[in-house]
Formats: sequence, C-alpha cells, structure tokens
Amino acid sequence: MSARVTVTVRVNGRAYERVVESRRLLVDFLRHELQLHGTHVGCEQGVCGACTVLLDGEPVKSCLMLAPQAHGRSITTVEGLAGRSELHPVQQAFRDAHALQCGYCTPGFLLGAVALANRGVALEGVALREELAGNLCRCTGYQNIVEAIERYLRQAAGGRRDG
Amino acid sequence: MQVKETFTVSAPPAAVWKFFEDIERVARCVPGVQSVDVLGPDRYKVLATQKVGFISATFEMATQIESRDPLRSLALASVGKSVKGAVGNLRSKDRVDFEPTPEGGTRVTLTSELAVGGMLGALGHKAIASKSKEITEKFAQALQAELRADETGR
Amino acid sequence: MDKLPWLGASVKRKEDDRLLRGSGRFLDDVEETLALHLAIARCPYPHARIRRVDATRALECSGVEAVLTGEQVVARTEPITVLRPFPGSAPTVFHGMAHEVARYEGEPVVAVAAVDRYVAEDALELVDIDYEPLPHVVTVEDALRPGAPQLHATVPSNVVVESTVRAGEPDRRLADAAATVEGTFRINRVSGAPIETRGVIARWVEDTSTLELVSSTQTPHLLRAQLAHCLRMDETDVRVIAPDVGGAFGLKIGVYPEDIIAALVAIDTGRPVKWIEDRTEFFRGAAHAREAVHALTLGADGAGTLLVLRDRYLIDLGAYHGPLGPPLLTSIMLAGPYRLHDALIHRRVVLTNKVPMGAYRGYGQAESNYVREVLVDRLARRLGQDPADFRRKNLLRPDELPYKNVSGVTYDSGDYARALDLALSRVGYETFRARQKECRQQGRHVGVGMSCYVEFTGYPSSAFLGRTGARFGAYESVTLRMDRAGRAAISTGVSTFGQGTETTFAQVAASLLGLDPGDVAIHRGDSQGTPYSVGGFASRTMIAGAGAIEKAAGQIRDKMLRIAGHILDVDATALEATAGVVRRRDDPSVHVSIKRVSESAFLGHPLPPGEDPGLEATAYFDPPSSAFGYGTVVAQVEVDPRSGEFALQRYVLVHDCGTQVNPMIVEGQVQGAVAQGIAAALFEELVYDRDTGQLVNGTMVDYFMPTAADLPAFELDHLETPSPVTPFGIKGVGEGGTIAAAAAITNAVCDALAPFGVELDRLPVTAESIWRALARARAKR
Amino acid sequence: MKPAPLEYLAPSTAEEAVAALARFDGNARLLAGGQSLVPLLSMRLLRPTAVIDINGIPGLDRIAAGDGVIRVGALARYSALEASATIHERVPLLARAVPFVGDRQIRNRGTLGGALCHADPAGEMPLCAVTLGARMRIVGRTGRRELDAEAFFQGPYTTALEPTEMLEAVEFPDGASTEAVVVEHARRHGDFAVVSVAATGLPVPDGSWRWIRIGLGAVSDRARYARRASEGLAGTRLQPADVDAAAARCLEEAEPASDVRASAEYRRHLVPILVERALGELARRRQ
Repeated sequence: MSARVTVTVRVNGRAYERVVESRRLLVDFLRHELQLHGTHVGCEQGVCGACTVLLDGEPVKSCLMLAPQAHGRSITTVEGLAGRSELHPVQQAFRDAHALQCGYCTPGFLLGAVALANRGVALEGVALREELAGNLCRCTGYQNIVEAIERYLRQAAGGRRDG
Repeated sequence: MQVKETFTVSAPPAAVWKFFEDIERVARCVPGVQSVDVLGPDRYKVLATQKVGFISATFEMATQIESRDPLRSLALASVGKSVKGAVGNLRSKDRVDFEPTPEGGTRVTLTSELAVGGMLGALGHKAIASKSKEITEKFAQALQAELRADETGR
Repeated sequence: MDKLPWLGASVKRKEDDRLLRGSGRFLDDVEETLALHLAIARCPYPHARIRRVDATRALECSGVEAVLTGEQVVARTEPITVLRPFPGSAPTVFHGMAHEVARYEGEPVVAVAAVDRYVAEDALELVDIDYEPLPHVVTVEDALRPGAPQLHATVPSNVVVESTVRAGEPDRRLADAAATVEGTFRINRVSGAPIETRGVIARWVEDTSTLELVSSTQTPHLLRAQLAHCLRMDETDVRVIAPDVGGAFGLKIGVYPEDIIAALVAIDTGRPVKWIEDRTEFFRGAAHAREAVHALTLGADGAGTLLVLRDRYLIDLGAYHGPLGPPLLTSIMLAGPYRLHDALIHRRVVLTNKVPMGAYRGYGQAESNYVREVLVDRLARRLGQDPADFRRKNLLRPDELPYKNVSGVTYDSGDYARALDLALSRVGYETFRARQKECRQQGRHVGVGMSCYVEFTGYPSSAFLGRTGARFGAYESVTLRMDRAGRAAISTGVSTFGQGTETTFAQVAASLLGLDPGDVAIHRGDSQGTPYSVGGFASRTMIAGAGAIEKAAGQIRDKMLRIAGHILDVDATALEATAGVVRRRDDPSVHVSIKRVSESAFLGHPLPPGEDPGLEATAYFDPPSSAFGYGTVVAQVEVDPRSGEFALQRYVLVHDCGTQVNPMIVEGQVQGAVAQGIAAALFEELVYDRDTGQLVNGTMVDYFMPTAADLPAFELDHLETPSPVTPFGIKGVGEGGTIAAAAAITNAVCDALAPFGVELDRLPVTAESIWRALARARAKR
Repeated sequence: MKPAPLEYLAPSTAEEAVAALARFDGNARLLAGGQSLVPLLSMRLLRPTAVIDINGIPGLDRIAAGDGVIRVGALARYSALEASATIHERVPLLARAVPFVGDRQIRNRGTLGGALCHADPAGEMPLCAVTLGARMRIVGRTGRRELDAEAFFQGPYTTALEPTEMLEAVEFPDGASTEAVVVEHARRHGDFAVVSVAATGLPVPDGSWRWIRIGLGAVSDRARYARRASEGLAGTRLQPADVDAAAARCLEEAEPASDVRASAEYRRHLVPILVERALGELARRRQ
C-alpha cells in the first residue's frame, strides 16, 4: 500500500521494471517512463482510442488504466509490430490503401486490426466498422482504413489457411 | 439554472425579517452546510458538502449580502471552489422576498441562481439542476420549521 | 518522354513509414531534460471579474518552479494580433492571459510550472482566485438586445463590425421576382477536433538570447511573427518548429495564449517549458468555428431564373478576435456556382462569452453553401420545378467562365453542370422519382438531396490580401538544394499535418529535376533555415508551393544542364534532365548522371567558365489568381416519419480540383473532408447553456464525433479541368468535401418528407430535429 | 487532466477488499474494469485517498450455472459475456445487450459488476439486471447479503451499496428457452442510449407468451423494470392491441430528463416507438 509502486511489465517482449507513482496512467507510463512514444494520447477520456495497446493480446485503452494495473502483464505497442526494415503486413496494408493521413490515430487502429487477425476474425463492411468504433480518426473518413483492414484480415486468414 | 420556491408562514414580515438578520442561523438551514464564519460586515465564509450520485464535493464559499431592503428583500451572492472531492467552482445568487399576506403572515419567495463551473458543472449539469431544486426545497422546509419554532416558542 | 513524369501519379506517401512505425515525432514525443510542465487555471465562468489571485500556496508545493499570472502577462506582452480581421473591425484586446476580467469559460487566468504535469495539476488546486461572476451572453440574439452585457469597452454594441455588400439592384429584383423564399438558418458551433490536441514547448537559448518554440501548428512562420510581436521581440530572435502535427483542420493557425504563456515561463526560468492541451482544455480553449445565424432570401422569375439573393447574417465571434479572425468567405461565396447579378449581403460580427472563433476546414464556405442550397431547393419547390432542373438552368456554363461573382471574385474554369449530372446519374436520378413514389405507397420515405458548390482555393495574390487587410501574403516559398549524391532537398516553412505535402512537393520537384520522388527529401516546418512562409491553410499549399518549387527547380535544372553541357561538351539547350540523368534530347546515349553533375557543382570543378559552384535556389511564388474547385454532392436518405430516425444510404460526390498531383492523396483529402462535412451536418455541436453560460458538452464523451460505424462508404468521382491561372493547373482540394454536406443531406431529408411539407433550418440534423420539424409541419396544416 | 495522488492496493480476497474500504473510511474506491472510474479520476471529479484494485481476486470473474440461476462474478468482463456460451443460451438478454456497450476496447476491460455499481441510468447492464429481476450478491464487513436489482438502484449513479460493501456476483434467472431483444436509439454507435428498451419472454407452443418482462433505460433516474406493462402482457399473443397497451403503459412509467443527447419530450416520444419495435422483434423471434 503506497503512493508509489513497482511495476514489472513486458512490453514488446522486453521486460521493464520501474517504480512509479500509483496514480500514473498506463499511457503516460509507456510514453514517458519507457519512452515508447508511438502510443498517443487523444482524450484521456476513453473515447478516441489513440492510446490503444494490446494487453495480453487484447486491445485496451491505456488512458483507462493505471500503470500499476499492468504489473505482471504483457503489452504490445505499435513499436512492437514491425521489424527493422520490413513493415508489418497491417502497416503495409495501411500504406498501400492510403489509410493514414496525419498518422496520430494510426497506431490504435493497427493494434486493433492485429488483435482481430489473431482472433482469426475476417470481418468486413459494417461489421468491421462497428468493431472499429473505439478508435476515432479525423483525417481519413475511415473509408481507406476499413479497406486496408479488410485487405489485411483477408490476407491474414489466407496465410493461416495456407500455413 | 434558476430555482424558485415559495412558502407562507404565519409570522409577520417584521419577525421573519429579524430571523433573516441572523445569517448564520439561516445558513444552517441550507442542507449540507457544515460551518459559517463571519469574515466581516455582511461577509461570511461558508463550508458546505453536496453529493450527486457518486460525486461529492465540499465547497468553501465567500458569501456576501449584496443588498437589503428591510422587511421586503435580501440578496446574497456566493462564490467559491471545492476543497475536497470533485474539483469544481460554484457561484450562486440568492434572493429572498417577503410579502405580507392578508392573514398577517408572510409569504417568502426564495430565488436561487446556481452555476457550477469546470468539468463538474459540465458533466453534472443535469444532476445539479435537480440537486439545486432539491436543496432549495429542503432549505425552504428547514426555514419554515425554524420560523414556526420561533412562533410557537414565543 | 513525359514532361512531368510524377505529376498525376499515386505515389505512396513519404510520411507513412515513420508514422506507421510509431516513430513519427509529435509535439509530446519531444522530451526535454529538466523540462517544466504547465498546468493552467482557466476561468470557470463565462464572464467574471478576477478580484484577486493568490498563488502562494501553489508556489510552496514541492516540484513547483514558477507561477505566471494575468497581471504579469498583460504587463509584459502585447495583445494577440489578428491575421485576417474583417475589414473595419473594432479591436478586442486579447492577451495571453486574462487580467481583471475574463470573458469566456476557459480563458487562462494563472499558470503553474512544475517538474511534471501531475504535480502542476496538484498545485493548481492550491491557487486561490477570487472571481466575481459578471452577467454573460452566449447567443448573438442576446448579445444584440438593448442592455445586454458588454464584453469590451471598445465595442459598446457587441458588434465588432457591420458591413454591406451590394451588387446590382437587389431591391428592385426582389420586388420584380415572381417567387421569393426566405429562411432563417442556424449553423452549429463546432470544432475541428484533431485527434492530437494543441501543444507547445518553449526553450530560452541563453547563449544567443533567442527563443525556440516547438508548436503543433499549421503556420510556423506566422506563429513566429505573431509571437514575436506579443513578446516585443524581433522576429529573428524567435525560432518556431512544427514537428509532426496530428491533424489541424484550420484550428492550429497562428499564436494562441498558451504559446505566449509557455514562452514567458521559459524566459523566466531558463528551463524548457512544455504544455500539452488536455481534451477538457481543448473544448474550452482551441478555436470553435462556424456558428452563425442567416436570414436569407432568394428570388426567381416565373421561368425559374435565379434573380436575386439577400442575406442578413450574424457571425458569433466568441469573446475576442482569435489569432486568425472570423470568416470572410461566407459572403464572398454566397452566390455559389450560379449566374447571379443582384445581391445584398449584410453581415455583423457579434461578441459573445464563448471561445474565440477560428478556422475550420471550409471556413465560411460550408456556411454559405448550406443556407443557399437549402433555400434553392425551397425555391424550386415553390416554383414547382425539379431541384436538379432548377440548378442546371442557373449554373454557370463553361463558356461563361471566367465569371466575376456578385462579391467580386472571379471563377476561373470548370463545367459545373457536368458535375451535377454525373453525381445524379450515380444515384440513378432519372428513375429515382418513380421509385420514390412506389416507396411512398409502401409507407417508406426515401429522398434525394443535392448541393452544388464552387470552392475558393488559395488566395488570389498578396496584393489582394493586402487590400482586404490581411497581415500575411498569398505566397509560398522553398529552398531547393541538391547534394553531392545527386539528391534534392526542399526546405519549406509548411508543416505536415496529414495533407501529404512531403510527398506531393517531392513529386513536383522530382518531375522537374529528373529525379525519383524518393530522392527528394523534405525539411519542413522550421522557421530557421526555411525562407519566409505563409503556411498550410486555405487550400493554398499545393498551388503556391508548386509555383515556388517550379521556379526553384527551374533555376537548378538550368544550371545542371549548363554543367552537364560543359561535361558532355554539348550545348545545354540540347539537353534534358530525366530519370536521374542529363542527356541529349535527340540522343539519349549521350548522358551524364545527375549525381556526377551535382558532384561537379559542389567540388567546384569541372564547371563552365564563370559558373558559380553549388546547386541551390530559393524561390517565392505569389499566385496571380485564385483557382476555383467545384462539385456536387448527392445524398440519399430514408426517413422514419414517426421517430425522425433516418439512414444516410448513399453519399456521392463529384468534384474537380484541376490537375491532381497525386490522385490517391486527393481522394484521401476528399474522403476526410466529406466525413467532417457529415460530422458537422449530423452529429456535432458545442452546446452552451444560456443560463449558466457554460459549455455543457466539452468532452469527447458528449461531443459526438462520428465513428467508422456512423458513416457510410462514400462514392467519389472527379473531373479534371486544369486551372488556367495556376502552376500546372492545380486547384486546392483540402476543404471541398466539407462544403456541400449539410445542404445535400438536409435537402434529402426534406425531399423524403415532402408529403409532410417539412422544412429544416438548423444544424445538426438529428432524428429529434426532424421529429420537431415534422411536428411543426403538421401543426401548420 | 491527471489523477490526484492516490494509494493503490491490490487485495487478493473479497474480504480484504472490504476491509480496505473500511480502513479508508469511505474515501477509497474499488477499481474493477476502470472504464468509468479512471476518466473520473483523471478529471479529478473523484479524488479518493486510495484505489482498491479487485482484478486480482481469484474467481471473481466466474460465470457458472446451477440452482436455477446463472451466477456471474462481478469482475466478468463484457468480452467474457460475449464469448460465453452459457450467457448466450441461458441469459440471452445479456448477450444481446453487450454489443451496445461502448466499443471493443471498453468491452475488453469493462465489467458487469463495475457497470452495475456505476448505476448509469442509461447503462445496458442495469437495464438487463432490472429487466431480468437479477439478484445482487453483496459482501460487507459483517457478512453477505442479497438484494433485488430494483432495490439495488436508487437513483442516478446511486446504489444501495454501503461505503464498505462490494458487489460480488449477480444471479440471473436461468432463462434457457426465453427470447430476448434490446433496441436502442443513440446519437452515434456505442454511445449512451437516448432511450433503450429490453424485452424478454418465453414463447409457449400454443402461440402465447409467458413471463414477458420489459425494461426501460435512460428514461428515468435509474434503469426501470416496466412492471405494469409487463404484467399486462401475461399470456399475450403480442397482437397489436396488446403491444399498443404495453407501449402506452411504458410511457406512463417513463420520467425522462433533457440532456445534450435529447430532450425529455423526444425521449417520451421514442418510448412507445421503441417498445413496439422491441415487442415486434420479440414476436418475430418465435418464428
């Protein structure tokens, strides 16, 4: 019981341990303690989804968690998707479909899409749009994002079948 | 938001007016008021806690008597901010009007205009409206009770 | 050979790689050692006297390093200048912080700087501010009432400016008109609401006594000019850097109070100072837009020829002129794409106790399009004409262009009716009426609505802006420099906020220099090392920027040809630069690589006699004229006349933005703008409570930005009429998609509910507003 | 905005959690999914001394059937409800309501118990609880108690929980063969309901319905079970006259308020429309 706590967490496969104030939001922990700036803050009100990360593989909003809640958990941020040179297939799909403009909301969408692929869900159209409703984009009008994710999910499903 | 409450007591305006001269006693009729300190002539510090749903806040307010029209009306203005619970600011303008009734009693009209600032005001907008109505109603009831106690005690 | 190989190519964006990897560098990603973080106390009331500020207890907090009050700010700074004031406006003194009186909920009153934002917010709770609430006013109608609370001593009437534009003989035409229709329209107050809020980092550089400001801005150079003025500094002692900007949409133009606050605290403490706007501050501090009330009248003759337009409108400015000023384009574009000679436009800009108005994509044009196109439909109905026929008859024909409209601006080119016809054909308009009738018999109410627009893109010239009182020019500039590896770099003061400028600038330069766009680097958004720039707004960047690139690249290319000619011993006039080489036009086997030419330029040898070393040019381009995009939106809806609920079934937009540098990016811009158009038309509104004067929905929870599930798939098509007046025939495209949305959807709903005689006259259009309009229509019958 | 300073505790049993609540004398908050709590902390509308994270209490998220009830642990997340065959088959109303809640990320974190304790008058979980007549199992310092859902909700964001009590589980009647419908009107996808209606019932082979229950959301200071309307539908075949009568009775039970989403008048207008829609959908489900 303390206003400061030790947080041990795996992020993108790497183990971190930090002592932080217990009130610190997970998103601030990731950005300013771990210097992983790819996770963005858009509202701190749990609406925009720019701070979406994968918590043990499932998308959550990191502005809606306190850092100590991540203790002992595994987190994936956008920095964990691509290799050094190649983009991750979902990133490539976004680039090909011009599914990003200012790029601020993009990491949140990417992680949501990856979680869908991991669940083996190949959604499209309205069903996919509903699945994406936890992420706001102000630049694209969503159309190209939907197209990019449809393409990526089809590809991911195909890859699994082939594999 | 404006809330208005009217009630009648059998005491004449002069007696009611006298009661209202004792602001500390009046303030204690407001639900949630914890303390009243005199800061100076017609200036008071009021500490009050209000709760709406899961949100509660203790406000420290500077209350000032803005105008007095003996036997007829009294106007107060309060401004303050929360010192505990939800962060927020509060201001209210309250006016009490007294009218003699044909039966020799007094018709008391409370008019309260309340505004809660900051996120608290924005989020609690609706809840605060019903809350301030509730506070004014309870205030009116408490005043009546005090005034009637005075009457019977006399 | 294609003369401009990369123009018109859907090149993948240069920006994407870093943004996709999460390695873009947005404002809050810039971490400074020993930085202080600001939290700002904002006036919780719409209008209040600040009787006393006591920050003693806050300063005693561990971790708190400085406090700044309004009194200090007012003493040490000049008020914020207005970049584009309405001509003749009375001044409204707007400082970086309120002193004595605050005039809107959210106006900064005190700032606390601490080692961390959490601590700064803790300390903020300990600042004692003694407010005396003053009477407030939050609607333009209330502001105009006799005895209304007055915001500024300089503006006794709350009207900062009132002016009239008159063309022809509007009164006579109105008297002559066989049919007139009138409407009073309320346009909602909305926010551009980029996903990245505003933010700033200020650094005082002791060695050089200069200030560095990193700011999430669209206009680094204009921000620098305004900030230097406020701080009483020389412009050259201020450097402004825009990092990656997470959306802007007009909201991030010019200097804001927080820029000034951060700068002062940095100067005082000598430490870097960071302020990141949180979303609750955003809704109470970043520019609001669009709110206006129009009383519009249109008149036509019996045959359906549009004769006259009269509009009296009120713009709700908020409490001050913001850094940009209210929209001027509303009146300039009121006549739209129609043949019209007679008009009377009366406008007043009115103060209210609300956040100062600023720009939002489609600034002014979305407003005028909405009121005009909705009323055009009513006029057509009044005349018993089909709204498409009515429009077709009155739209300007290609042979009538260029055409000077009633407000004096000249439309350059296009085929307006073709866009309308194409859009209509996409929804099968010819057969739609029959289908609509069948549906009605089955109790289903479907409707189609259309809205035609012409769009002012770019500015006509710096001289034009000067005549209308603007404090900036119409130009853009670049420095273009080759390196020894034969690659190019463009330095531009324009920042990147999603519009793809890095890619499109590279495409233009690559086309002119014979390079691949991948070989053109873009250094952007830093006032140091870039020539004076105006910035990215008003759909002007591509037009003005392409002109500057064309000039600079032309100079470099000519020099490359001269050097290559020297190397190859060929006359330079016989050479061309293409695909990485300079070669003989008539014998490509005679060539030298651009890399080799560049090497010569920077080694200084071999060079033609008298030729200076280097391959570098700076060019400014001032567009001689504006280009006018145009288009038509056709929307199809189905409405439930009992509940007012409706579905936006189809949304078709056909537009023309002239030459498209990158069709993929153009399409993306249009899609994004359409979404914002629909958002403002159907979802969003900043609501103020009239009694308390407070914003009641200042969170993302209550400000209804649409999600992917709330928008239909858009159907886009385009025409391509190169503008005769701009470089490469480019017209701007950033804003067009927002302009026609509200009217098209409104008209579609009214069309669906025509049997009930429903008229809609406010935004946003919601199920409830339709239900209310239905009730009004039923009551009328 | 950022949360005010707070202490963080992670008890491993319900008893420890309740003891911690008592220790902080009403100035501590339980943290379940945190999807409503954390933004309130960030906006400093709540400044508790401590936050007691109950996510580490084993078994608190269990979904189990038995004794004629489906018992759902307070910590069961929406995503678990979505994925649970037991919920789909035996508490179908809950399964139909969950997709209306927030969005994917919210549903991955948000919990049934958290939503019930938050007691949002427009919330789907309180709506389901009152419509189904759920029993709330509460643990306190001195032991356990049970409350009917209707008694649990006492006003806007107000429940019958004492400051030192914790909701441990919710028991829904086992509705294995019932049909269920949720209809909503909202300003945008996943947004709080302007009006929501839940309806559930058991189709009987003779063509009639048994145990029809209707619930109303966002039209009162708390989620409402429309008792009179529901009782009036005993043995109905959901013919138009019955549906109209039920809709009219629901309207009588609605006392909506105005807010930024809709006016009270419009909410009143929507109530019968949505009730008819819900019952119509219910009737279609038996086919």
